Amino acid sequence: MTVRVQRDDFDPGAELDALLAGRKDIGGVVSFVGLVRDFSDARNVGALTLEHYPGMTEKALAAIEAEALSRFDIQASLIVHRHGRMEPGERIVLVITASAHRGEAFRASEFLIDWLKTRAPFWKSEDTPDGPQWVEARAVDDAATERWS
Amino acid sequence: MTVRVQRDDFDPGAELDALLAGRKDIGGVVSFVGLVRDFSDARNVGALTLEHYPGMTEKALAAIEAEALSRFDIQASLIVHRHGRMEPGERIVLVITASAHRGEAFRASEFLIDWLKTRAPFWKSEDTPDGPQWVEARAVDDAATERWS
Amino acid sequence: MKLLYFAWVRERTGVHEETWSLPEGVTTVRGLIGALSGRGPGFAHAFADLKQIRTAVNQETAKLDDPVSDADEVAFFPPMTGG
Amino acid sequence: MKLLYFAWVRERTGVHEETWSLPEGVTTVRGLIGALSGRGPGFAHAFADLKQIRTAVNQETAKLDDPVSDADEVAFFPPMTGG
Repeated sequence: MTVRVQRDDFDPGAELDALLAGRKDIGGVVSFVGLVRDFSDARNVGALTLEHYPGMTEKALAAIEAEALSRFDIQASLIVHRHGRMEPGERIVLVITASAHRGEAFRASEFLIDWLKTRAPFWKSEDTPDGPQWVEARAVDDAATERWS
Repeated sequence: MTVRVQRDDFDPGAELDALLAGRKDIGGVVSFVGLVRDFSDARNVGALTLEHYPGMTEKALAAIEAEALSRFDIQASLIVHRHGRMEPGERIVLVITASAHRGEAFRASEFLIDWLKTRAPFWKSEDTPDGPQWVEARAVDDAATERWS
Repeated sequence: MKLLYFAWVRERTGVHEETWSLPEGVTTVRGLIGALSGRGPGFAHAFADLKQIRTAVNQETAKLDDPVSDADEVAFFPPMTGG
Repeated sequence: MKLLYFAWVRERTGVHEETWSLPEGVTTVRGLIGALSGRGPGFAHAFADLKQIRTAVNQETAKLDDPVSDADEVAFFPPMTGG
């Protein structure tokens, strides 16, 4: 039940170990890592810059996590989201959900990442051959969020 | 696109790093880790012993992975399944699926773990206060596999 | 009040963060956006399409008809694209 | 043929792996199970409830009416409980 917003990279394996240390009640853990791709909407892109709203970001992530805890039977969770500039192949976001039952961990993980995409105050700018471009909100992401409401 | 069956523990973070090394085409990676719990069907249990069918196990896992590749748009995957004796809190199984699109990675991951539960030749025996007991196949796992067919 | 602008709203207004006095008679997010739009072409451009504008009042997502006061922190930004 | 038994099927038969000659006239998994059940009380107990028995022929999942030959590797085990 932790959220972090940071400029630095994170280590998914170390985060997983820390979350599970000493736990014997967890049957399944789902980890999602989002990464910078070198293409987007069929065009080549370079680095990504993530702007965010310090203060509100942490509140929004904590609210999203609390919502997941109320909807799903999960025993532990972690959200880490980076901001700043990231090259293709770099990690952007980590979501870990742990439950006695794997289905709940899967549901909670997908719920969290769907919500993060449309409800956390982050904005992506991509370096393209035509210069930096703000990433537009995608209808598919809105639809992914809507299916949980 | 790798499967491994082994007695030794595995390191989820190191496996994830190895799978993604040099890749810039992956947008989302879903990792599932299954662990030994200290309870099962509401009774306390101790260590778990996993028996398997050497030879067939590797074939079954490779077949399951090939099926996932044919059904889902995933660019990389890994299955590691342990056998032998494991204490509560120890890792049993790792499934990693990587895709340009997160939804496909989630679907493929859940498909693989659902199939593993009922289609890979492993049998669990739990240490209970009444001695070792073979774990019975669970209707909920059969149902989880059936929904993909 | 404290006003914040992010992403292309920030680029168009040319302002990231400022202190501003809520004009008399303005009581809602919608009214505030109207007042800001009159501050010049950059602001007018930023707020031209309300469908593309999201707002937070005191760091909580707000709607166009939600109330604002001179003690609030109000932020304007495009639809979020995190994760 | 090579026969393998796993989990409680192994415990009940008392055998993990053995070489056995397919009796004349037996051509299917079902027939093979019938022949094995006659080998003694352990085997009879192991195969008493066919609903709880799964079979693999040459390391591929097989059905009761699938064919078997004396050159096959056939394995018997309970429903799988991996993952």
